[in-house]
Amino acid sequence: MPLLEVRDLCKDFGGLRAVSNFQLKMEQGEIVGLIGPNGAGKTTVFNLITGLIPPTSGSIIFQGENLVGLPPYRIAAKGIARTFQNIRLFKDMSVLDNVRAILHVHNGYGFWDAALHSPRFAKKEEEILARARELLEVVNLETRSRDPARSLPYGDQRRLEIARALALRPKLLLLDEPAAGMNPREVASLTELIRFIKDKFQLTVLLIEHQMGLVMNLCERIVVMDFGEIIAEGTPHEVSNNPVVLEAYLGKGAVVNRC
Amino acid sequence: SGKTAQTNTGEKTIKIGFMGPLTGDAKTFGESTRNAFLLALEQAGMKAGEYKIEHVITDDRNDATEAVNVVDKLISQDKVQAIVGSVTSRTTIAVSEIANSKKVVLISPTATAEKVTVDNNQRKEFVFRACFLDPFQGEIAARFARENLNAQTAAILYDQGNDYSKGLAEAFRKSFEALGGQIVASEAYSKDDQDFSAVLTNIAQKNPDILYLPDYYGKVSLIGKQARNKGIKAVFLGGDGWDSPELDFAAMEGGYFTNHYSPDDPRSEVQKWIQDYKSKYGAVPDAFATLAYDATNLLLNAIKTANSNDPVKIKEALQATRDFPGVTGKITFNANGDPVKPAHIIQIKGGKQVYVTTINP
Amino acid sequence: MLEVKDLEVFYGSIQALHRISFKINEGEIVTLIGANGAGKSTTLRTISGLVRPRSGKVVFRGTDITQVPAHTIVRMGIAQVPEGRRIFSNLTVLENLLMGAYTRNNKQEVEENLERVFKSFPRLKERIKQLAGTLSGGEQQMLAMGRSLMSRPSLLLLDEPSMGLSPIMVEEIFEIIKNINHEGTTVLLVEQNAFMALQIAHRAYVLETGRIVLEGPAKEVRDNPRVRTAYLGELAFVS
Amino acid sequence: MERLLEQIINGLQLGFVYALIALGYTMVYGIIKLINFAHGDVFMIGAFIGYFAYTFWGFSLWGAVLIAMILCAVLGVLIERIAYRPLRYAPRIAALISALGVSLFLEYFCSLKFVFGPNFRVVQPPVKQIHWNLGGIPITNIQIIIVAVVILLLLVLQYLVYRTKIGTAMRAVSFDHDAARLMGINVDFIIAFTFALGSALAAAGGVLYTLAYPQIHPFMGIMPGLKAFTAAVLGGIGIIPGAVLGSLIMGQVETLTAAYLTSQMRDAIAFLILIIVLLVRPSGILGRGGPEKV
Amino acid sequence: MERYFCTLLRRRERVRLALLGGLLASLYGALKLLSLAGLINEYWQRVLDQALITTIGALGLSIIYGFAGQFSLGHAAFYGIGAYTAGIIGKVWSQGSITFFLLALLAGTLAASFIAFLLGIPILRLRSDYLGIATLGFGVIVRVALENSNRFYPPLGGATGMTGIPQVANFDWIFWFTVGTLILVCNLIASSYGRAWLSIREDEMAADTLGINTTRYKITAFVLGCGLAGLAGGLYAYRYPYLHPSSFDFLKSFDFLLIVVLGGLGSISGTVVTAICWVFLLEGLRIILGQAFVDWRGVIYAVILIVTVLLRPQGLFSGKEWRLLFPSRDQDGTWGKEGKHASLRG
Ligand SMILES: Nc1ncnc2c1ncn2[C@@H]1O[C@H](COP(=O)(O)OP(=O)(O)OP(=O)(O)O)[C@@H](O)[C@H]1O
Ligand SMILES: Nc1ncnc2c1ncn2[C@@H]1O[C@H](COP(=O)(O)OP(=O)(O)OP(=O)(O)O)[C@@H](O)[C@H]1O
Ligand SMILES: [Mg+2]
Ligand SMILES: [Mg+2]
Repeated sequence: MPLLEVRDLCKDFGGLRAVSNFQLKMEQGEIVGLIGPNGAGKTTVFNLITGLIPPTSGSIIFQGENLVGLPPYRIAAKGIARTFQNIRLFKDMSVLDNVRAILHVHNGYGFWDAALHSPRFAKKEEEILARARELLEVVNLETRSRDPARSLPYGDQRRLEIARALALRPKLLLLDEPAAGMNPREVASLTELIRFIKDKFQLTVLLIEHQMGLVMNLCERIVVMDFGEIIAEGTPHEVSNNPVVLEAYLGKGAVVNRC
Repeated sequence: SGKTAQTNTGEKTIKIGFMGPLTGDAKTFGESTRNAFLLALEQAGMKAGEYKIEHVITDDRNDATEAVNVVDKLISQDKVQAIVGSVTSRTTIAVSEIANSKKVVLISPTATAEKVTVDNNQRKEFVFRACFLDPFQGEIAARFARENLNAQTAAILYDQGNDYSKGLAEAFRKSFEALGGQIVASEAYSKDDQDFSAVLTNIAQKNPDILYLPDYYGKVSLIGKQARNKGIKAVFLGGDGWDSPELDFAAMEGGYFTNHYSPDDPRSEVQKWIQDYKSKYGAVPDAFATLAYDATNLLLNAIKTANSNDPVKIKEALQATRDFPGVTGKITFNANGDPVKPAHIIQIKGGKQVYVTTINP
Repeated sequence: MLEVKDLEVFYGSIQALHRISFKINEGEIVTLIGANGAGKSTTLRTISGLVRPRSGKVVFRGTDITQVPAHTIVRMGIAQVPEGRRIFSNLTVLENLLMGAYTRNNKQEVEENLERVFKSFPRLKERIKQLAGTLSGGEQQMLAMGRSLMSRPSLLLLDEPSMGLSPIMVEEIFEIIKNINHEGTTVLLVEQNAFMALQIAHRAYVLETGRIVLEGPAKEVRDNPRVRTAYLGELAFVS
Repeated sequence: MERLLEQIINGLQLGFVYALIALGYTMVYGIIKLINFAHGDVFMIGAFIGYFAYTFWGFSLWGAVLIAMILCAVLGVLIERIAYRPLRYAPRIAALISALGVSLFLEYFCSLKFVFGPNFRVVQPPVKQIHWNLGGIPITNIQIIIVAVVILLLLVLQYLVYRTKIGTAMRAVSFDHDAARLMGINVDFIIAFTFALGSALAAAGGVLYTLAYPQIHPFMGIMPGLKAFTAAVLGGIGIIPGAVLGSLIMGQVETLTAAYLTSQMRDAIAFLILIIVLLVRPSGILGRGGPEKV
Repeated sequence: MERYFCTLLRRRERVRLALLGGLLASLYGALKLLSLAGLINEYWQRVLDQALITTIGALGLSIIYGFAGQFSLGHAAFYGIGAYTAGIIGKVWSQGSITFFLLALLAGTLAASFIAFLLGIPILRLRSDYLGIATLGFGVIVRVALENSNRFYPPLGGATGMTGIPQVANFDWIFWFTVGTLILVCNLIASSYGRAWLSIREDEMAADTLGINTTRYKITAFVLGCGLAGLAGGLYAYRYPYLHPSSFDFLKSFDFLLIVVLGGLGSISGTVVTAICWVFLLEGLRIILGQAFVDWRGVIYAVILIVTVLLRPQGLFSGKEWRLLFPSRDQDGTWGKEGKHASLRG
């Protein structure tokens, strides 16, 4: 059974069909790239999967269960976490608490435990704290754990978003342009990071990105969208030599050749 | 009043507190009351019998919580022996309980609710007032409407958040019906409403003989005007809240209201009071001022009679007051500490207040 | 044309720029590269007057503009495409563009300019009545570029114009930057995509934690070994 | 039936009076995103200035309106300068508290004896009320004046905000100050202008209000201000026609409740309906809520 | 390493609790002594009690608005619901017994919470100013209901107000209830509840997408905050001899709001300090201005309000806390204290 299966997904905004007959199957442990021109509907696909907006039609099946109609937090609890194209951290909270806020989802203690700080609470909180530190270490932010998230530089904010998503213990991680605003060297280290967390946490990753270096290096399979539809699908090599993709997305330029 | 060096040289003093709304949206009432209080003290030469008067003026913003704080301050910090105040029932009920239990004399000029002096069948022995009670005025108005105006039907329009207005309305309704009249409409509004056309349209439909408007002058002026615009021909009738130079005399023309005194009254107390107030403050006194003047004088008189600054003695003297010649009539306190005095009916006629008749309780 | 002297900028107690100085000549494309948080955006914001420096000077065509309010600086001919686009989501695409021409009063010229922008960005013309907030990321970047061109600046400050754009758009944007430059606009370009930036720029400055550590003609900077490993990263050995 | 019609007219009158205040309120909110609690008090000051102008200074009604508008515009700019501008970069709620402070200040200050004094004053408006009877429905010239002014203001504002350059700049400023600066927009000027305009509108509302309800006092602005703001929210705050629509609905709800249900519960039911409407349309009737773009 | 870390935390935590307990006990002792020595007269005692009662109510709004970010302009309504519920029980049944007093407080708290729950489910879907107006509307509804309450049950008094509640709440009760509330609130804030509330305030959509049941947490915050308002109301009813609908109308809600904002959103310490200062300021002005300037009290108050907010727009404490109030575990960066990240970068 595939981990995620999206069938015939459509989304209309007024008269605009932003996503049209989108199909996707992801097996456990895959990294799939989702690329396409600006406005192709990639982010919309993420929004549909995470339940932020309801689809016009189609189904999203995760581990054999249809997610359509579930509220976002229920979908998240089933194991789908994401980052945002325009960073959406909890800006005035500390770096540490950005992660801890999400961690509790798996560390239930009751209201009265929290109100009275019962021993059980203390134990769980120590676990949460240790886990949060561990995640911050993974993204290399442990030294900044007490700074407010808003004071981090851009790239660090992106990595914090990843740590926060990992706090959910997801099975499927959706990354929306994680490398935006990073220079090539930073992209390289991000590539390593994604690879590392994928193995460490046994993730399946769906990745939107315009930086071909990252996509081509990481992904086993790439799906290309344009005007809401899938126009090509295949290995990095296949995709980067597909004339339709070259025409619509990559251009004839040097970018691809370099990869 | 500053503490002067003299007060320490063995002179006998009594400290009187004043409380009322001196800020906030009831400030206009508090200001009249304070004016009269100060005038009364001044006229007494800051002395009551052998006692030199010190006074403390405080503001309760017409807020029940603040009023309680203020009365605590007057009693435990300023150590007053007697208090004139507060102005509205809302604040006075809140503080009367405390003044009574702390054995400090409190006389409210204008708080009309029954609960001010007696609550739960318990007389608050240290608490008095200078004004009518709600039921009394409502009843007088109803009697006047039935007996003098021969009204068959009446409509009532009152402020549901104001116990004065509500109390009068209730009393009027009961008496009017008991006397065989018919209440055709009883409608309410809120303190800050300015538009009454909806209820007035309904009242116009019922075509009552009387429209009873138990509220302060500001509100009734607005209502009166709108009522006439709606074609309501009923005679307006109201209570002492109407008594103010700021009443819209044109709109209220022909209306009657129950009051403590009449400016036409030739009694010297009345004429002198109006004269004195006018020359000091440049305006005709309203009901608040007049009652505060009487309340203060009642208290000063009691201090003089008791010749003491002991609240217990003052209280006894107050209770024993007989036929005190106040502006609002010859005042005698009943067992509840409420004044027994006749009500006057005043008519708004030709832009003036005109004495019509006196009705005894 | 523009000269920055000993600029020091603080955010609260945090120093973002440490006495940096650089120059831009008429007609040049100058690029400013540096890691995240190096202070590139801060530099641009200071030039535009959005941030006031604690000390130092910004001189534009001989005038000291350090204390001139931001809106006047625009009138003097400096436009900025800010980081993160900052388009007016609640206005339509057309209104956004017209706001770009806020300082200009000649209707005719504005019309012409509008046509030119639509030629560079045909996608914008298709969505002229759409609320800008509902555009996709790339469309928004095009709008931000188009909007800044509407004021006909003589100096254009670009803060990461290629961020979030598809490769084909990135090329296009760089093409456009070159064209704008050819038509006489001086450009100060801040880019993460250092490779591309160094390709089109004449000169480059490298900023590290608020200090300029390297400067020179773009080609030289590109060949500097330190830059190759620090900013061109993997790219350096892939190519 | 005829009575129902008359009640509806009562409701319309009330609604249009709310609209008079709500228009300025919503315009300022739309641009600055500030619940300007002082709006109701500027309205009060406008009413007082108008009263002085036509009673003591010998102005006609429209002269009084004009002078009140001018003086209040100045006052509005002053308030903005002192109490809001320093908070431009502070959290939105700080400006709201400041507005609350300004509101209290104006109320308490104006009720001091040497300013306006605490009294309720009866006003003799310069226009005599004329009653007409259109097929059994009573209508007055004052109602007509108010309706005409509201419609005029609605059109003028709508044109100004959506069709002119300064209006577009106002909307741009409302979204992003820094980006607006980068367009060459003088943000401080635009905001001052918005306040001047909003305060002038409040003043006009204040003077015309005294035609319908000829009584003024320093605390008169609180309730109408609050109701007008509520109406603006009901219609979709920041949306100019929404303010009028919301006001008309508020007027009808209040009037019909008082007339046919219970006058005791009038406010309660009016607000209950407001809450219910908001639950159905969480951004007000004309509000464009929609899900935010991610 | 982890082990060591945890034992260290536990030790620091014990020290903190001992310090906090000691501090509170000595504060209580000092106040008690002063009052026995007659240095705090009944007036200042009353003001102090009012300040503490206000603190409890303000802590409630602090949770709702300061932490969970839900704009409520109807807080005083719940204060009123608590006061009337507790009050009527005392008036009709208790005759001054302490057991009944405590039961009444509980009833007041629960009544406010329950109504908050019923109201919260539908209206917490609204956002910012819309929510503000809806809660304000609820405040008006409650006021009207209280004004007409005597028609349903005469002892409630309606517009005449309610008297006859035994005045058994003294400083001791109020002080320890405040302390209890403070500890409860701090504990919750330093738990997953607090973090979930903050995350909703910061970015509700992101929180939702990352698995936080935002509806549930918003309702929890609202119910809890309103419950505290109810508790404060209950204490008020047993300390002030008279309840009147006007004491709980929407203008009173603004008082709570400005306390929470001036204290600094998301700061418990700020809320406590501001609530106390605010009450003492209002009364203090009485003393400072004397009778020559009584009329100016409102003006000066307004000016102080404006000046304060201009000087400290983020509030007095702006997200900072007294460390003593929170477990050492959380000192490592809650609510974004000003970091030293400049020196760490590079
Ligand atoms: N809430 C919305 N309302 C209206 N249109 C929308 C909305 N969200 C997205 N769109 C439109 O749907 C299309 C797809 O947008 P989407 O954000 O999914 O693009 P994308 O593929 O992520 O592009 P980019 O790479 O630039 O981020 C765009 O044309 C956009 O304008
Ligand atoms: N508003 C602000 N308040 C506090 N610190 C800030 C602010 N803006 C930027 N900083 C800090 O100033 C430093 C320089 O930031 P700047 O945005 O100029 O960097 P940049 O080079 O543009 O980086 P990026 O590639 O992330 O855009 C960073 O450490 C950043 O955290
Ligand atoms: Mg996208
Ligand atoms: Mg930058």
